Amino acid sequence: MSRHFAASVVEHHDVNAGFRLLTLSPDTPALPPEPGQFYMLQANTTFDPLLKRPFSFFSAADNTISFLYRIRGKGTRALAALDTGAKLSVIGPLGNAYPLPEGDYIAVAGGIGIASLYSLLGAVPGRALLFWGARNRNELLMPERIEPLVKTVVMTTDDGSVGEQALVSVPVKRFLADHAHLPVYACGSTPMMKAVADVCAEAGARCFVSLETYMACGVGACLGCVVKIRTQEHPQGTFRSVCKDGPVFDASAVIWEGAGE
Amino acid sequence: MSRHFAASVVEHHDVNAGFRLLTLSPDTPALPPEPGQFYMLQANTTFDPLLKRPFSFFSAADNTISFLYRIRGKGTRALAALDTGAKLSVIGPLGNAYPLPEGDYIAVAGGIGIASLYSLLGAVPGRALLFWGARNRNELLMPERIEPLVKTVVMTTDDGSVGEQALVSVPVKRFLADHAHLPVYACGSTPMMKAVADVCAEAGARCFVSLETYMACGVGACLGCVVKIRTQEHPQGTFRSVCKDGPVFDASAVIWEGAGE
Amino acid sequence: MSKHSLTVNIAGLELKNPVMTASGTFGYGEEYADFLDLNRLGAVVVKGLSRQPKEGNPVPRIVETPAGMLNAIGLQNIGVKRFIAEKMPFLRGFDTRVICNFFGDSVGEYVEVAGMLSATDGVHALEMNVSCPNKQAGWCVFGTDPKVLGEVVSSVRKVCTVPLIVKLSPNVTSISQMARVAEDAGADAVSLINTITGMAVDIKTRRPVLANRIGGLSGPAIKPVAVRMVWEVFNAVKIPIIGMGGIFTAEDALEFLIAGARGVAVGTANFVNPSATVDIIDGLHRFLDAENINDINDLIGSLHRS
Amino acid sequence: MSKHSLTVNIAGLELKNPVMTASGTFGYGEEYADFLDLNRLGAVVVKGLSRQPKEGNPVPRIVETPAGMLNAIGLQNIGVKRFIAEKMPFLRGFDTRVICNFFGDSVGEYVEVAGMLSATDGVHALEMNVSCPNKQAGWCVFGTDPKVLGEVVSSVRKVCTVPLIVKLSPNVTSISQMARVAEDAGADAVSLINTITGMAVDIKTRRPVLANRIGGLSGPAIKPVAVRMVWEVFNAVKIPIIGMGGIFTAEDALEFLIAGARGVAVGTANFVNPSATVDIIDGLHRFLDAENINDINDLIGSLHRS
Ligand SMILES: Cc1cc2nc3c(=O)[nH]c(=O)nc-3n(C[C@H](O)[C@H](O)[C@H](O)COP(=O)(O)OP(=O)(O)OC[C@H]3O[C@@H](n4cnc5c(N)ncnc54)[C@H](O)[C@@H]3O)c2cc1C
Ligand SMILES: Cc1cc2nc3c(=O)[nH]c(=O)nc-3n(C[C@H](O)[C@H](O)[C@H](O)COP(=O)(O)OP(=O)(O)OC[C@H]3O[C@@H](n4cnc5c(N)ncnc54)[C@H](O)[C@@H]3O)c2cc1C
Ligand SMILES: Cc1cc2nc3c(=O)[nH]c(=O)nc-3n(C[C@H](O)[C@H](O)[C@H](O)COP(=O)(O)O)c2cc1C
Ligand SMILES: Cc1cc2nc3c(=O)[nH]c(=O)nc-3n(C[C@H](O)[C@H](O)[C@H](O)COP(=O)(O)O)c2cc1C
Ligand code: FES
Ligand code: FES
Repeated sequence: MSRHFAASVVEHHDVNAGFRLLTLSPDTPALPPEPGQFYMLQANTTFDPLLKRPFSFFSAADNTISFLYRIRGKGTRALAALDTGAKLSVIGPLGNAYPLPEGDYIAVAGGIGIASLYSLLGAVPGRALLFWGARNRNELLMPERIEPLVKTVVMTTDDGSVGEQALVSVPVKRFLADHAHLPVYACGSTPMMKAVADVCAEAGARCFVSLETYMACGVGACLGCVVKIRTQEHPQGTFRSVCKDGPVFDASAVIWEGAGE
Repeated sequence: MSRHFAASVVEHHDVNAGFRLLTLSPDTPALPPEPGQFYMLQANTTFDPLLKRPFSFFSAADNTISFLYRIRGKGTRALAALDTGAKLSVIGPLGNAYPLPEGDYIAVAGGIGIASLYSLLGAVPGRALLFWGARNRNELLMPERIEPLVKTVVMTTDDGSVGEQALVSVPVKRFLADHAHLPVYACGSTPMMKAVADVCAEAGARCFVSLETYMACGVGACLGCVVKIRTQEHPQGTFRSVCKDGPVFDASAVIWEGAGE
Repeated sequence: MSKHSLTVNIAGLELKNPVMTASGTFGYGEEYADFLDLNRLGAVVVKGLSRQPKEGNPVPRIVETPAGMLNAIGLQNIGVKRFIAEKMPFLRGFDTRVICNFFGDSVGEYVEVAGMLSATDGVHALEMNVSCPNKQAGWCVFGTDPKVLGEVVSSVRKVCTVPLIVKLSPNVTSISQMARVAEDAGADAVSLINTITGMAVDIKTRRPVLANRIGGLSGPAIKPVAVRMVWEVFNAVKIPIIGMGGIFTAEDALEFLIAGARGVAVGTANFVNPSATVDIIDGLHRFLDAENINDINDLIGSLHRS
Repeated sequence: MSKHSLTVNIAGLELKNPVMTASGTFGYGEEYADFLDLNRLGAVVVKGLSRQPKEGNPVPRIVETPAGMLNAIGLQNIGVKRFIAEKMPFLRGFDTRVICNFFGDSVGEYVEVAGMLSATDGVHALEMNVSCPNKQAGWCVFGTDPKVLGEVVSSVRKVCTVPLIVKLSPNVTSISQMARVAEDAGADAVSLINTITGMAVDIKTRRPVLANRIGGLSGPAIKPVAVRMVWEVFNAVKIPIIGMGGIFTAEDALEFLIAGARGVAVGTANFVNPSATVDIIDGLHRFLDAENINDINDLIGSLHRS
């Protein structure tokens, strides 16, 4: 079973405006992914766009893998144009996985970050206290599939269209005051994850973040996707590949350089 | 009315294996083409393939233009993938036109060269003595639409699957022995057109050829598509743009450099 | 759309906007007059001119490459005399700047052509193409040897009565050194980049695809190299820069402007989109609007250094 | 598929086929061992090594460009000692050639690293990367100054006990001059091209996209430049050439071989298609079959000169 395979589109539809759900069927047997892992996808066979793009798997079944994605630039536009039956080239599953929580846990999703956390919610169902932030109602994707998997959910939006008008780290911080013993799993934009990591550090809660950086190879070969991580050998931090050593890191080890951007 | 416009695919289907008929509807009013003129088409909006590709129009109606084309490389592959409703970017009509014959005339088509001659056959119907050569039966496209437009038709194929197994210039040469007063219009591969030009020169028949070269701009700006043409001022030949001064040239003026390839 | 200004000043020449055509990709202007309003352009830069008409190279002359194209036109042109007689009357009819690209195969020819063109009514600036073979010095090219470049520029400078733009070749170890040589020799501006020398092989015939064997690479493929060179030159000289190389959109043009180009030229893009230049001008207006910038000059060379 | 031979000999080193990996795009080999059978490769060329481990540049380090990408990894590597201890045992397990790419920031470091690597069991050849800043001579780069290049190559040649490949920078006026300098200084082969320096600008933030500002352009975009340089060098030196730059398919590899490369290296393509190298090897077999060529050496440098 190779981690590089051709796959066919079996389903592909809009979720909310600008977001689509893509379901692939590998043409040859493929490895099952673990929650938090990702795939490199490419829709086109020409040289523009050139590189594959990384996407967390959203869900996986016997012979299908699904991806929930936001249309962003030319790679995702090419993806969005795929019809049922179209072929695409895939590498994966790649990267490490979320260490599975043993009991209740806090999940913090920012926008499309829900795509990565969804597989964790499904793997450990009914135990997540989900904090779910987005820019607006449109970006709170597929609540009907997510809510059955979690214990409680707290939503925030930047525009106040749903839930509290705040960054998602604000209710997380309040909640941690009494629940710092629960592990936290966060996926979203870099500034959002940094904010969550900060409130966890303050509260003394264990926090895992699934990072997002620009990738070329996805397998640890190009060293393009690195992030600075503190290790015992390198207390000042050393570069680790997000694609291979991550994307999931213990937030306390991450050095958030340029994370404000 | 601009010669640069967006158009929508209204019909697109296979003719024979590897050949398709594409019908476009310009999104804004477009100029009507004359027989022999061509358009630059591009299916993709990315940079690979980069340049538009030239195609003779096959037929034109009130608000549609059709193209008959052979799938060859990446530009035509991208074209071939267009579904009904898809948009593409078009420049045209471009180039000169066939000087319309006043009475009977000889038309010589090689393979996909029929695409360009079809509009002439339709403009002066019932007067053409068509000599139609192709590699095999599969490349003799749409006889049911072509035969009603001509007076007689003689077919040749390289493999003998239809008509005489010969280059199309062979029956043309035989026919010219008695009909050198008729004007000849040829479109096909460069070696085929050179062969036809040669038999016309021998027989003393007037011959027009529609040339094919690699093009970038289609409007005479890049000087990439030139061919050597004899003029009064330049009896040894001077470069003329196929896209602007052609594609139709008096065969007796063409200097067939490297045409053997 | 009217609050802000796109006007730029290149070596004393005022342009209504920084967008011009790249030499050799826009013919003598008339080829595209049907497709866009030439009055909207900052400047029209015409195909390179020489003293005598030039036939150019045998075909094939062009071939597409990934996100680019190679050309070996061989500087085909109608010669400076016919240009002045047959093409200038048309170009003088437009409210835009006319910049004449030219070349020679000796210093003498450069000087002669520059003299003729700069004395022509309606020619607002000259652009010297130094990426052509130097007959006097055999295989070397004017634009790759600093000494030769300095000589030919200062000789032309003496006879040129309009702003003199020197168009630099990217096929050099140090583009900033070449720009400084041009500046020191009296260039009023530099333009860059000309095409990068490349080759394509037909694996079936085992021949170069182009009859001339090698050709010049242009298009989006070369944009990162061009932006880098503009930025290097911006840090090396005081004279204005006209940037080009793979500009297809307003965003591309903005990369060059921010990196230090005061003007931008659109080349290969014209072939794909005949209204690329005016689309870019419209896009610049939209960008200034969106970013609340009143004067495009505030953007030029504004690349942060940290 | 078995009638014909793909074996090539590069400076005394026999390779089962001309296809290798380009340094920095294949990690230390193990990263792709899951995706393809390393035994099938002509050679594995590993990420550039230095005396001390190197952290490399801050992020962002990569950005896609039209048909290409810019990288400014900054030569991050685990250092030659850890490489020998941790990675060589794995690589020795394969029936392929191991070529170690290395660099230094002084002549002394080049010499030291070359000595350590060439004394290591299982290292079949060294590839010197001279496209890195030269600490001794300030901003200059080893690979762009002929004098400095000659010095560093001849110093390394003295200590290197395996074939020495010098990897040339394309950012020079004359690549054939640099190749001749390398040959005269004792290089057993040259490889080209390394990346072309480029830049991308984020027009919103008005910052370079890469933290390092400039980066190296690779991928299909640069292929025409690479093929041209291989052909130029083939006409300038006698030592074998390893060609690279945008090779994605067997057809691409054939362009380089016909232009004069005796080996070809696959770089950026690995990222897009992890089995690019073996797909290319299969494609070479098919081409030789189809064209009835028995020995790939008959193809090398067979470009017609007319
Ligand atoms: C491990 C991982 C998992 C991901 N999972 C998902 C997912 O499940 N669903 C989803 O919608 N997206 C996901 N992403 C993000 C996704 O990869 C990008 O949105 C996509 O690559 C954008 O490609 P594009 O060609 O459409 O945009 P581009 O045209 O390449 O870029 C558009 C803009 O996005 C920025 N950008 C592009 N890629 C990245 C990146 N990797 N990191 C930071 N900025 C970037 C560019 O700088 C540019 O500003 C994930 C990313 C990573 C690294
Ligand atoms: C005026 C004119 C009218 C044409 N009309 C038609 C038409 O009606 N129907 C039709 O099917 N084709 C027509 N063609 C040919 C058509 O333009 C090419 O087949 C097309 O450009 C191939 O593009 P591609 O990207 O598929 O192939 P590419 O990948 O670009 O090339 C595939 C192969 O074809 C060769 N090739 C590509 N374009 C040309 C060219 N213009 N001249 C010579 N060789 C070329 C390439 O060198 C290569 O070997 C016409 C060409 C011209 C100049
Ligand atoms: C077909 C063609 C012809 C060209 N002719 C000339 C010329 O005559 N003089 C000149 O200085 N540059 C010439 N150039 C170079 C362009 O002006 C420009 O510098 C280069 O193409 C890079 O810009 P682009 O990528 O936007 O095309 C030519 C380019 C092309 C593609
Ligand atoms: C991410 C990346 C890292 C690279 N690292 C090195 C390196 O360490 N040493 C080196 O000599 N070349 C390095 N290169 C250059 C490649 O080996 C190769 O010369 C170049 O990328 C052109 O080939 P390509 O277009 O096939 O990628 C690197 C290239 C890339 C894309
Ligand atoms: S994307 Fe290449 S190392 Fe992570
Ligand atoms: S295609 Fe540009 S001049 Fe004919």
